[in-house]
Amino acid sequence: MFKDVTVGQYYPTDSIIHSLDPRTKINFTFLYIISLFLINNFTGYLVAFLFLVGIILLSKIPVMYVVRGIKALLFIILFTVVINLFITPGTPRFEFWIFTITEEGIALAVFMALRLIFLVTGTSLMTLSTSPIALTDGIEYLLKRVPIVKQYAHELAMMMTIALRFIPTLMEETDKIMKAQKARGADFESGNLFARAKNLIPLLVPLFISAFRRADELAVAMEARCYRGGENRTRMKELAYNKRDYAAYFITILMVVIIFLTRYSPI
Amino acid sequence: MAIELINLEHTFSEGTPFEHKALDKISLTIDTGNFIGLIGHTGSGKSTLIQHINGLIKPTGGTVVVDDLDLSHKDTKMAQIRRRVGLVFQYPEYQLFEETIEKDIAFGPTNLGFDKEEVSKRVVEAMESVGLDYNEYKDKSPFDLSGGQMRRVAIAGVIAMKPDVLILDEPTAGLDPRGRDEILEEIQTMHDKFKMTVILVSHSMEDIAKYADKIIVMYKGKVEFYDSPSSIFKESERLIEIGLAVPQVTELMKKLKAVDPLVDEGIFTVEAAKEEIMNMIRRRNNV
Amino acid sequence: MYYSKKGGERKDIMNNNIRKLTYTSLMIALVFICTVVIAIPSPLGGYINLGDAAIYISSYFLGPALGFLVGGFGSMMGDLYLGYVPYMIGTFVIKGTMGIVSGYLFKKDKFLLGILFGLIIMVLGYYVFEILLLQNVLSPLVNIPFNGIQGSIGSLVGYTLIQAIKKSKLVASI
Amino acid sequence: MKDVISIKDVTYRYIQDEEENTALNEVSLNIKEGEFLAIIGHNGSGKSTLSKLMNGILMPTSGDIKIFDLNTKDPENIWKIRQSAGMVFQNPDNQLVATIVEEDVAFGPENLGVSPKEIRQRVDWALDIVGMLDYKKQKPHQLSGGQKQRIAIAGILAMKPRCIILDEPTAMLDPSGRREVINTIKHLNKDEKMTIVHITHYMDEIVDADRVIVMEKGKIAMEGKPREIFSQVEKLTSLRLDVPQITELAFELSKEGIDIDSNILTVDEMVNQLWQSN
Ligand SMILES: Nc1ncnc2c1ncn2[C@@H]1O[C@H](COP(=O)(O)OP(=O)(O)OP(=O)(O)O)[C@@H](O)[C@H]1O
Ligand SMILES: Nc1ncnc2c1ncn2[C@@H]1O[C@H](COP(=O)(O)OP(=O)(O)OP(=O)(O)O)[C@@H](O)[C@H]1O
Ligand SMILES: [Mg+2]
Ligand SMILES: [Mg+2]
Repeated sequence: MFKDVTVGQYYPTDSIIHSLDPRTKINFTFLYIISLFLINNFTGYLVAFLFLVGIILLSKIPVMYVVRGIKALLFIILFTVVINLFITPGTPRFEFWIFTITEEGIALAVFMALRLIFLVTGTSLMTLSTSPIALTDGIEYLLKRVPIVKQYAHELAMMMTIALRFIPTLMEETDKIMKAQKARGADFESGNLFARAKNLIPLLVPLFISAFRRADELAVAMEARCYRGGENRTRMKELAYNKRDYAAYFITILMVVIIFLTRYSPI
Repeated sequence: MAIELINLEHTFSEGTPFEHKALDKISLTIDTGNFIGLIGHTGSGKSTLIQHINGLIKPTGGTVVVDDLDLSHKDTKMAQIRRRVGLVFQYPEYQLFEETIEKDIAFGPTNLGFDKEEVSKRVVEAMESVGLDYNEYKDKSPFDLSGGQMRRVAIAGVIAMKPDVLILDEPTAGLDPRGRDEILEEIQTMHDKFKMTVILVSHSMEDIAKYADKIIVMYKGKVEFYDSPSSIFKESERLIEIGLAVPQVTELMKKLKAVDPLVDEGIFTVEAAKEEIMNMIRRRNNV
Repeated sequence: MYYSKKGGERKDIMNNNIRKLTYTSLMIALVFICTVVIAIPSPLGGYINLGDAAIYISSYFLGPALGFLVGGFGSMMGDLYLGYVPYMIGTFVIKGTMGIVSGYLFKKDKFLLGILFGLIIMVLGYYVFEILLLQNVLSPLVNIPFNGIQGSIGSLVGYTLIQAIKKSKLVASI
Repeated sequence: MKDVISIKDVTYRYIQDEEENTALNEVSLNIKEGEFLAIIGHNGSGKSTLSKLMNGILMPTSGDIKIFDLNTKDPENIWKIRQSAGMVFQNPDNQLVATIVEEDVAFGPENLGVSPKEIRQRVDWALDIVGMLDYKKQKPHQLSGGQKQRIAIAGILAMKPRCIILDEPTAMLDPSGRREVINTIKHLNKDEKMTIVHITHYMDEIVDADRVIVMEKGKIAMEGKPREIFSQVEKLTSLRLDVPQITELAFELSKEGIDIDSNILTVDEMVNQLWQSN
C-alpha cells in the first residue's frame, strides 16, 4: 500500500521546465516569492498570473496537479479572506448588523487570496517538476555558497539523500509491523484518542528499533566503502548550466523587473 | 477446522495505473489437522494468500471461510479470526517490543481478552513448546537474546494465542542448519500434539518434502498444483519451469529411472531414497 | 550511540561521525513517515499526525544539534509531501527549534520541561509564522486549537515511546 | 601464489556490560590470491567478526591481520585496505546509500576521489559484470532482493578491489535471488580472477569453493576442500551444520555396505557411481 511514495509529488514529463538545472528552478522560485510580496495592484497580479500560466503550460503538468496544493491550504486562505474583509478600515461599501465591509477590505482580501494562491501554485510547480534527488543536488550546490553553512553542505545533502533512500523501505516496514501486530490481536482502529495513541506503541517501538539497527548497519557499510566525509570526494555527475538555463535566468530577471515596474501602474 | 477459499481474488491498487492482480480465482479446501507446504516463485502470491486467511487483507473478489466463519462477512469480528488463525511473519523477531519476554508473549492472549491467570498459563505453555525455559527466560529482555532465541520468542507469541490454524512464512530464514531443524521439529511436535492445522511457507524443497503432507504450488497468482508431495515432485519439469526445484534425491531418482524404469520417482526423503536404491541394487544383482 | 547493548569495542578508526550521519538520516525518514502515514483521526476533524512524537524521540537519543536537523528536515519533507509548500521554511525553523530545545532540556534531565517547551514552541511558532504568511494576527488563531491537540498527542506518545525504547535496553545515548 | 590476506593468532573480544565476550580465539588463516574460500559455522561462531576484521572495521584485540602486507592496525593503511578488500553484507537494503542505482554504484569511487569520467566508466563496467546495466536508472526500492544485492556487489566492484568478502550475502534472498548472486560470485572468481571470501549457512553454495573453513565458538574447527569437509557428515552435524541431501544419501548408503564414495556432492556423480561400481 505504501510502496510507491514519491516525496514531493514529483510529476515526471519530458518538458523543458523539467530539464532545467535544479539551481535555476530554486533561484527562480525565490525570486518569484519575493516578487509576489512586491506586488501592490492588479496589473502586478496579472503579470504574475501570465508568467505562472506560461510555466504551467511549458511544464506539461496537468493543471489539476498544480492547483492541488491550494486544497491543502483552502481553509486558512478562506479564513484570511474573511478576516481581511471585515477588519480593514476605509470607505464602507456594505453594512449589515455590526459588520462593515470596506472597499479597501475587498481589495485587500482579493489581493491576499491571490498572493497565497500564486504562492502555493508557484512553489508546487517547482517540486512537481524537480525530482527530490535533483532538488537535493541543487540545494547542496547552493549551500556551498553560503558562509558558515558551507562546511556542512555535503553532510546535509548526504543526509537528505539517505533519508529519501530509506523512506520507501521504512514505509514498507511500517506496513509489515502493523500487520504482524494485528495478527497478534493488536487494534489500531478503535478507541478514543488516548487509547489509540497508546495502541501505537507496539508499532512504533519496533519501527524505531529497526531504524536504529539499519542506521548502524548502514554506517558500517558506508565505512567499508571508504566513506570519510566530503573532503577529497569527487562526484560522478557535476551540475552544469545549459543554454536553456541562461535563457531561464534572463526571463526570471525580466519578470522581477516587470513586476517591479507594475508598482507604478495606476490600477 | 477446515479452511475454504472460494474464488478468492486480490488485486492491489485496483483502478490505478499500478493495478496488479496478485491472486486470481483461487478455490481450495484445507482439511483440519493437515500440514500444508506452500511453495511458489517470488511474487507468486504466497504472502498475499496467507494474509487473507486471517483477515489482514480483504479479498477484492470471492471469500474465505474458516470453519463456519465467513471472513468477508460484515459481522465477523477480527478477534474471532485471530483466535483461530495464528500468523507468524518472516523475521518475526523484528516485531518484539516489550521489556520482558513474558510480557511480549502475553501481548497476543491479552488482546484476545483472556484473564491474567489464563494468559500466564498460556505463556508458560508457549515457551515450553518452543523450547525456552520459563523461569530462566521470563524476565529477560527479548533484545538480550541471540537471533534464534528471539525468533522462538516471537513464535511463542503467536502460539500463546492457541490458534487452531498456524501459518508460518519462512520461519527459518537466516538460521544455521541445526537451528532450522530445531524450529521445524518444534512445529511438527505442536502439530501432532494439538492437532493444529499448519501452513508452512518455505523456499526449501527439502524442508517442505520432509514435513508437509500436502503441498500447494502457486504460480503467478494461481494454484498450479495442490496434491501430495509424491505426486507433486513427480512434476519436476513443470516445477523447474515455474522457478522452483525438486529435492536433490528426487532429481536423482528421476535420473536413475532413465536407466532403470522400475525406480519410483515420487521419492523426496533421504530415507525413502536409500530404500529405493537398495531395492534397485538388489534387483540388478539378481539379474 | 551504538545499537546492540553496550556495543563492541571499536578502537577507533571507527569514525563516529558516520554513525551520527546515518542515525540522523534514518530519523529524518522516520519523522517524515510519522508525519504523513501514521495518523489518528482527530476530534476536530482531519488527522493528528505523530511527527512531533518522532522529533522528541530523536532529540532524546541524538541530542540537541542532531535533533535540530531531524526535526527541521523531517517535518519540512512532510510539508513538501502533503502540499504545504509555502510552510516549508517556517516548519524547518519551528520544528528544528523544537528539536534543539527539547534535546537540550532532555540532556539536562528535565524531561517533562523538554516536552512542554517543545509543545509551546510549536504552537507559538506556527502562530507567528502564519502572521507573516497571512499578514494579519487574527486568522492564524484558528489553527491554535488544532496545533494544541496535535502537539499534546505527539507529546504524550513521544513520552511513552521514549520510556518504552529506553526500557528495551537496546540503545544507549550518544 | 601470494597471500592476499594473512591472519595471525588473532583474538577478538567484544566488551558488553563490562563482561568480555571472546568472539574469536587465536585464529590463524592465510588466503591466497584468486582463491574462492567459503566459511561456514553455527550462529555466533564468529564468522561476521572475522570478516569485519579483514576489512579493518574491527581491530584485533591481539594478533595481526595483513591485507597485501598492509597491517590493519596502521591507520595510514586503512583506506588502501578497504579499497582492496571490499565487503558485502547480509541485508541488501542496509548497504545502498543513493536513490538511483548508478549513483549508488558511484558512491565508492566518489569516496576515493576518482575523476568523474573514470567513475562513469567504472560504474558501467561494474553494472555490466553483475548483469544490471539495464537497471542503472532505477530506484533501489523497486528492485528484488537478489537484484539489490547485485547492486551492492557492483558498488564494491567499482572500487576495483582485488578481494571481495561477502558476509551471508544470500541469507535474506529467495532461491532465484540466491542463484543470481551465487552465479555472480562464481563469475567474479573465475573470469575476473577475484579473490572471494564467502560466508554462508547454505551448504549447497560452497560445493564449488576451493577451500572451506568451518568455525566453531571462535575457532577454526575444520579446514579443507568441500569434498573432504562433506565426507565428515557426523562431525559437521555435531557442529550444528548439515550436508547436501545427496551427500547424506551417499553417507547412508555407504553405511549399508554399498560401495560408494561418501563424499559425493552432485546428483550426476551419484548416478555415475551407482552405475559404474555396482
Ligand atoms: N502492498 C502491495 N501493493 C502492490 N502490490 C503488492 C503489494 N504486496 C504485494 N504486491 C505484489 O503482489 C504480488 C504477490 O506478492 P506476495 O508478497 O504475495 O508474493 P510471495 O509469493 O509471498 O513472494 P516472496 O516469495 O517474495 O515472499 C507481487 O507481484 C507483489 O509485487
Ligand atoms: N556488537 C556486538 N557486541 C557484543 N557482542 C557481539 C557483537 N557482535 C557479535 N557479538 C558476539 O560475538 C560472537 C560472534 O558473533 P558473530 O556475529 O561474529 O557470529 P556469526 O558467526 O557471524 O553468527 P551468525 O551466523 O549468526 O551471523 C557471538 O557470541 C555474538 O554474540
Ligand atoms: Mg512472501
Ligand atoms: Mg554473521
